[in-house]
Amino acid sequence: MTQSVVVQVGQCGNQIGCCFWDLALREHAAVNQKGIYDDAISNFFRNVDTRVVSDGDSISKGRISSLKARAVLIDMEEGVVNEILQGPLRDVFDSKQLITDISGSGNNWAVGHKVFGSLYQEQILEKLRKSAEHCDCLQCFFIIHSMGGGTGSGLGTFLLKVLEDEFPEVYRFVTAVYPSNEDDVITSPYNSMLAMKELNEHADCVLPIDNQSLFDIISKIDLVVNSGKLGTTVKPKSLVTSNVGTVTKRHKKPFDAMNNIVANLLLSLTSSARFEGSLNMDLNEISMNLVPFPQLHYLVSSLTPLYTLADVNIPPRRLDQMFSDAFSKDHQLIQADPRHSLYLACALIVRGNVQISDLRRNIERLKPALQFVSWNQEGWKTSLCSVPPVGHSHSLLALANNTCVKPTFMELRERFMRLYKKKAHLHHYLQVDGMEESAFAEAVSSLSALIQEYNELDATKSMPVPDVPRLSVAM
Amino acid sequence: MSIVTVQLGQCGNQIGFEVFDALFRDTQCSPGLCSKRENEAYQASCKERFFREEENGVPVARAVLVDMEPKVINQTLSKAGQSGRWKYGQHACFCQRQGSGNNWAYGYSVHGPKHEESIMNLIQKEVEKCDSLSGFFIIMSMAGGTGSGLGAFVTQKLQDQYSSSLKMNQIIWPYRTGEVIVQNYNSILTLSHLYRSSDALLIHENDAVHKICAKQMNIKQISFRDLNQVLAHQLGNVFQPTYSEDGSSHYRRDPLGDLMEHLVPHPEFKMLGVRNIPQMSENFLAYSTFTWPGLLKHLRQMLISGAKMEEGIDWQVRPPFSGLPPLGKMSVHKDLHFNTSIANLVILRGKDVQSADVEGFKDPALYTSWLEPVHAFSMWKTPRAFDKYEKSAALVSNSQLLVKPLDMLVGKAWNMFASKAYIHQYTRFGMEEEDFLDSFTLLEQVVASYGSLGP
Amino acid sequence: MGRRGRRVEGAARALPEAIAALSRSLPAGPSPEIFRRAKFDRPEAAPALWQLLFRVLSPLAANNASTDLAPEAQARVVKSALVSQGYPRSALLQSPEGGSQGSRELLLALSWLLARGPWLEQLLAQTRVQLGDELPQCECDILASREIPAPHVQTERPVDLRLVEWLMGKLRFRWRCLMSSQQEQCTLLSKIHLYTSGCHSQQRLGHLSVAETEMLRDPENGQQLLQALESENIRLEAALEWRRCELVFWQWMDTVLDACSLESPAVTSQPTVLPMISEHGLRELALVKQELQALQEELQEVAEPRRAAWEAQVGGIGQRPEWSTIRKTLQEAVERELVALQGSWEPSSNPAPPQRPHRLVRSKDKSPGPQGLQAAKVIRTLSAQEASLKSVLHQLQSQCQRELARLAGALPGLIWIMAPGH
Amino acid sequence: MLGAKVDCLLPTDCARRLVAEMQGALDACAHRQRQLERSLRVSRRLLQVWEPARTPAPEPETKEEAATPACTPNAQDLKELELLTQALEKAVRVRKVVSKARQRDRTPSLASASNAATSGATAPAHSQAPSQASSLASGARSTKGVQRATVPSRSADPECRRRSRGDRTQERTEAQVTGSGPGLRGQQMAPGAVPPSTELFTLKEKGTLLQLPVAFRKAASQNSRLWAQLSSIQASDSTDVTRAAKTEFLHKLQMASGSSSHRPSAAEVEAHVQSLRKARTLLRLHMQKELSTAPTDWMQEYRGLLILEGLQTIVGQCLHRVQVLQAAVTEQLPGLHLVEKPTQASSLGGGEMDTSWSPELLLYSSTEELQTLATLKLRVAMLDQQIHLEKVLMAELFPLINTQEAGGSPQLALCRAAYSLLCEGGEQFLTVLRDDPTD
Repeated sequence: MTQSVVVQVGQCGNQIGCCFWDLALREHAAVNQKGIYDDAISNFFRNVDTRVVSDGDSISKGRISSLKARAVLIDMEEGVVNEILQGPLRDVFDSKQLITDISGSGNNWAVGHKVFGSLYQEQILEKLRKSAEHCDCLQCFFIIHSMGGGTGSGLGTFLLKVLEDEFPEVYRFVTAVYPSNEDDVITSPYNSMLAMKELNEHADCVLPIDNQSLFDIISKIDLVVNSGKLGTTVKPKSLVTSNVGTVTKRHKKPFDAMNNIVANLLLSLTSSARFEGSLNMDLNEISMNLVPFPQLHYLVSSLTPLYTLADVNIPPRRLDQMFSDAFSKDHQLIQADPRHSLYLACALIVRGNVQISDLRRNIERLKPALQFVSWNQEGWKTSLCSVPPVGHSHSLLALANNTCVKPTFMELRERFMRLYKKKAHLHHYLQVDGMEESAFAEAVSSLSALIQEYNELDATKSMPVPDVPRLSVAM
Repeated sequence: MSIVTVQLGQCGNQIGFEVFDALFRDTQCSPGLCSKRENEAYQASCKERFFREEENGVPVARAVLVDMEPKVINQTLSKAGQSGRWKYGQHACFCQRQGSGNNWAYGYSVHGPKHEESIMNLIQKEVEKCDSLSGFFIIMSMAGGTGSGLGAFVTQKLQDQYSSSLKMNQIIWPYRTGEVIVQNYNSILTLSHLYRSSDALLIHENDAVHKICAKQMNIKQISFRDLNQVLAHQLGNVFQPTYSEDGSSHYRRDPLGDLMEHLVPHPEFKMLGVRNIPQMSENFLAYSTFTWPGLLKHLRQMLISGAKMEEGIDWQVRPPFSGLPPLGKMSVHKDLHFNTSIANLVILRGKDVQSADVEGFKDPALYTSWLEPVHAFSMWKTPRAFDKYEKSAALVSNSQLLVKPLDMLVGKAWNMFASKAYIHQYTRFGMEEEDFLDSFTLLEQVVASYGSLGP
Repeated sequence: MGRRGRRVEGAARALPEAIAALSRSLPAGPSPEIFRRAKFDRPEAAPALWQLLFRVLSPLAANNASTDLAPEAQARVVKSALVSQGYPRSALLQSPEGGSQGSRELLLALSWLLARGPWLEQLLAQTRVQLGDELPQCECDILASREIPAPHVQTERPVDLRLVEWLMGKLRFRWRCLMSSQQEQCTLLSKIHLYTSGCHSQQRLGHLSVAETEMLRDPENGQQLLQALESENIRLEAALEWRRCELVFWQWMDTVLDACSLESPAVTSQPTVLPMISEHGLRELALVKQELQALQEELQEVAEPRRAAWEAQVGGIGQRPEWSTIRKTLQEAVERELVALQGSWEPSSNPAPPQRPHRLVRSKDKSPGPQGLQAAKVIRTLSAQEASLKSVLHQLQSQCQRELARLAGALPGLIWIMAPGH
Repeated sequence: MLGAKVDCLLPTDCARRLVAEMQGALDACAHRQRQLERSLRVSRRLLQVWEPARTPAPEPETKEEAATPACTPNAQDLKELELLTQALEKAVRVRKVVSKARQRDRTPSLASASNAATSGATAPAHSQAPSQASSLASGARSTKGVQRATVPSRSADPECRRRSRGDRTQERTEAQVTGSGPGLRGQQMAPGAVPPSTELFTLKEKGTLLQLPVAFRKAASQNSRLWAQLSSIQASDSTDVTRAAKTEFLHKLQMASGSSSHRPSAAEVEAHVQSLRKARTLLRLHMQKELSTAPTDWMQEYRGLLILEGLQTIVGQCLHRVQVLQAAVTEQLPGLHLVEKPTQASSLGGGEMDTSWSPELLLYSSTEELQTLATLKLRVAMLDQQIHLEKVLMAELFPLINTQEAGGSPQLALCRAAYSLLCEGGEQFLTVLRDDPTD
């Protein structure tokens, strides 16, 4: 069995990470009733005998003694991490997994990337190595950070390069939270653009998340809940927003709910690698199937049914609706409409009591409405995991490599260009040691090249592509 | 003679379990109307072939389980253990922690060489437990990475190491509309490599089996387990004992060898499809009666019309020049759908099997022009009923049945290859574009060769 | 007559005994009286002799497959067998088939067979009761039947080369099937030998053979085996006796020959006889000739330039005083080498595969076991043989490949893609 | 549909020859396979549980088999019990018949007497019994044994019960003791040495306790003595006088037949051809060996030259021999003597050298060694066959390819098939692609 290590960077990364650990613990608690440390739990947690002082020893079998998250927490401010350490999740982390500073990155990518990068490189590396040593077979790093801030985008992307050099065999999955239009950080277009170049070059897979989309989804859930229709009730044991483990206990704070969605995304993504199913999907299969060209590794995700994300008990609608929803605009975790763009590839990760025939039926049903690139007309990757999310009968995570990410990138470029033309705030960056202006131009051209690749694919959308002539056998 | 089964990857291991379970269950079935002695001989013959005895009396499958991740193997072992009827060998498994990630190249070029020694040792241990080894039955899918890539590697090694033993690969053809996105690449790589190293490719299409589950078995929500059970039933129907040709009292010693000698002697024609009849849900079985002429008529029409199951057979299709009056104008076009055979093997089991008449399969019009029925047709039988069916017939056919799916598969892979999509995933592990081209070339030839059989 | 007369007189008693011994050593041999009558060409002796010759000459009869063949057919078989072995007399070959005539000619033919070599022993050996376990004497003889068999199905339809490919594939599968059966047989033999070790009354054998074990398991079969063994012993005893006193028979045969040589003096042509040599043999001969000619040309191609180069060079070397002795030694060495080479295809000088019957005995490693041929030694010989055959095959294959490649090169617009590994 | 149909048909003569050759090879293999199967069946049976091949009591199953298949599985148990009782009763009867028969006839062969009696009682089932028994696994056997041992407890007769285990060996031993006919060979045959156990056993368990019967031992040793004598007497070949007499006889016969010269027989030609074939192979190998080693000094260079020239001479001799043979065979030059003495290789009528007729021991030390030995033998034979076929195919196919229109479809088809057959032994195939894909 393989293991994954979560690296959460910056405020946003740590908040999402915190939600994630809370949910992961609860999911395993629900599935693993006997309290035996098994392969599924070992994916994200190691079992440590606390009576033994020496920390290095993990227990590979037997009863669960004390679970420690396979995580590295990095922030250049102390606030969030301290809150976590004082909260209910404090036992799953220990100080050896943390890297904090007090100064903060000041929403400056260059500070995060260049200053803290070189300052903490050794320390980061040491913690990563330590976490890797605790694994039998480390398969994947999940890196969670935001794009708009300084620490997350700067140090988070710095980390990618370090990982690539140090662990070339281990996959790097980045969950990147993109700033919404109304983002209050003025420099966020700069930070995002500079980070994008790093993601382009050093990530295996990026799951872009858009704050705005998360917000819309939460609003929609609220609407359903508050409308009182459908006889909804708050579920006592649901996974989602009643997150006792998170930093604050205020239900109404939208960020909590939003973070929970992202945490759920990670749980679903790894479900098939952790639990049994009739059609397994390992994490390394994701990039294999969904990344046809090295640069095009941005996967648009959608989670359905949405009520799995809420504390509400809506009577299950038809199973088929779940599949339809996954392709609708409202369910995407970025502002995008995959149905009207071009699919390069699509993965359906199904959990719960769903059989292959349900999957086939829905693919057949949905296919005509979707456009796939000419050379991948049947670009479906499917998995069936028999363990559903806690409290629900089934769920679906759709990952799409779709040209619909392009508008997000174009908008990012536009916002960047608006600032960059005026050279606004540029000096904050150029002050930083090792930061040169060329970095900006390079970042733009990197993103433009990416956009161009999507454009070229989009261009094939409307015109019929003739089959390439095959090898011709003479006899 | 014994057959050592090698189960590879998730698909191979899940199917392997169902196959052994089906074989064993069948031997425990009420023997129908054959004598007790007869039944004992049947059981003994099946056991020698697929199971070995251990001290405690529980039969042990002659199988080696290989996967690159532990989940499925653990599940399979425990299912077999729970059955209490038979089990897998204690040290017959090989698994690693990390799968091949749907990457053929990873399975073939990384996992293969890395674990060659351990896997071949396991196989050798199993081989040493056979007094007489007929060959290997290698179960794998061709869509994924472990089954397909490692499967091709292991088959190659078996060919090197046991060149005179037979190798039959049971291959699962993925759903046409995708299970794995790179399945077409993985498939062409698998098929072309196996065409070099294996003796016969017994192919089951998931789409076809799925339809059987839906239409014939009336299963509403179809699971992989359902598919695998149908498949296991078909395989059982082929490999359970039948009488040898010369004397009627002996069971065939080497079904694998006999089957191959009949069906796949030509190097360009190695793809076999299986059809069987009847196949239905148990609920209906009780209300159904069958006659040999009826079953064989249907089976023959399934063959010539290329039908994958009994339901929805196109009765308009007629063999060309068979002397039958054409059915109006239709028949001219229908000829185009006629499925030409190279060679067929019909297996009959059950009551009154002596009276079954297979003349319909000996019509030269069914076969390609260069092979006469005397070379191209053979029949096996036994009065022992198979798995709850009073009478049942199976057809193993080397015919054009699979050329269309193959053609489509090659076409899709070629399209993808022309756009260079996903190639980087393979070149990472030491493959070159040249390797793809080799595979395409070989398979284009196979498509052309099968295509040129027709009338 | 006088000189011989005394001898015949002395042999008067010995002759019937010798003939009786011969008779007993033959399978279902006729009585001495038949021989006597045959000398006088009496018709009543003919059927028995036809029968005898058929039995000993027909491979079918050895399998008891067609002993009930019509007399005419039997006669045909006998004649063709004699012809193929080079029997010179045409009188018999022209005699009416299976009739009662020519009993003397039959006697002559029988004697001719006896005179040529250890025919009697070979007959006995062919039918010997097998007690021990053997590997087939020489698999080559069994597999490679050089005679062209008549096709089972005289195909009316034209034959496509793909059918030949199909049949070749079948043959490959049969080979593999033989392999695995052979492996199983070895496993089982070895087990039986191991499980019965120490059982055999003959110390040097140690364990029982399959036949012996089977005898214990199934006494009825054992009874038959014993009977067969005893009757073989009787025939062997008779053969020994015949060997001791056959001289008198040959002296007598002289008189038989004298009697008939007057009757059939000069038959010059052999119009009715079956063709002496099969077409197959001729074709084989032509094939060998072709190959030898090709070899000759190749040798010429390499040898001539070398000779020329050598002549050019030899000027300097030829001056040296030691040259003539060196040349002589070299020439002698080469001659020896080539004589040895030439000898290696004469069958008499090829004792490598054991032609003698042998009995498989499992012996413990390294213990000073009984005398015999070591399997390891035979394996070495066979391996060498296998390797040389393999290289011959590869050589033929690459010859074909060159030939086909030449053809391929001549065709524009086509790419030939061979199987990987070439 | 997907490909153009192109035949590659062979001319009749060629077709006939190739098919006949292939078929011949196939038949030879099948023949050998059948032989092997037969001996395998015997060996396999020996390794299974030992019990007499034919049980005195007819097995209930055989009865059931003969019965119409109408009996339902439900009633089966009942019926089986009934049949079993019947069978036991019959067994008693049979036994009585046997002993009576023995007393009455005093037949020399006990076996045949009991056999006749038993087969009279059990009719047709008998002939099948041994072969069916052979296909039963030991597992199935032993359960049956147990069953039979326990079920008939209804029967009062204890002898019946023991008998029902089917231990024929026991019966035989007993019979021998009671019968003890004077000087009967058949009785000495009885394997009194088989462990006097009524239990079923396997060779593995009790094989080492077996002993050969005295009569057999005697006959066997006599047999080997006789063969040895025959060998030695032949080696000395009685006297020179006898040999001279024979030679003279042959000579006279030859003279009397009108043709004084020796005309080669088919067997002799075959022998010649075989030796020539071998010669050609060895010569070629020798040439290649010579050509592959580069001479390091002038002495070796000279030596190589001598060898090549010597080989040339030998090939010339061989060619001459071929011509003489051809001539002799086609009788264009009657009366010509062969240059070399014909080799004495024909299967009959030659081989004065090889005179030993008694078997030699072939010693092996492990199963693996035996397997290697057998495999090698087989492989040599197969290679021989393959080389032969290769040559036949070469001789038939190349002329054909060369006469086809170059580049035409039939030629391509022919080339492809020929490539597969000639260069790959029929295992792999060749693909021919068009350079211009628009075509």
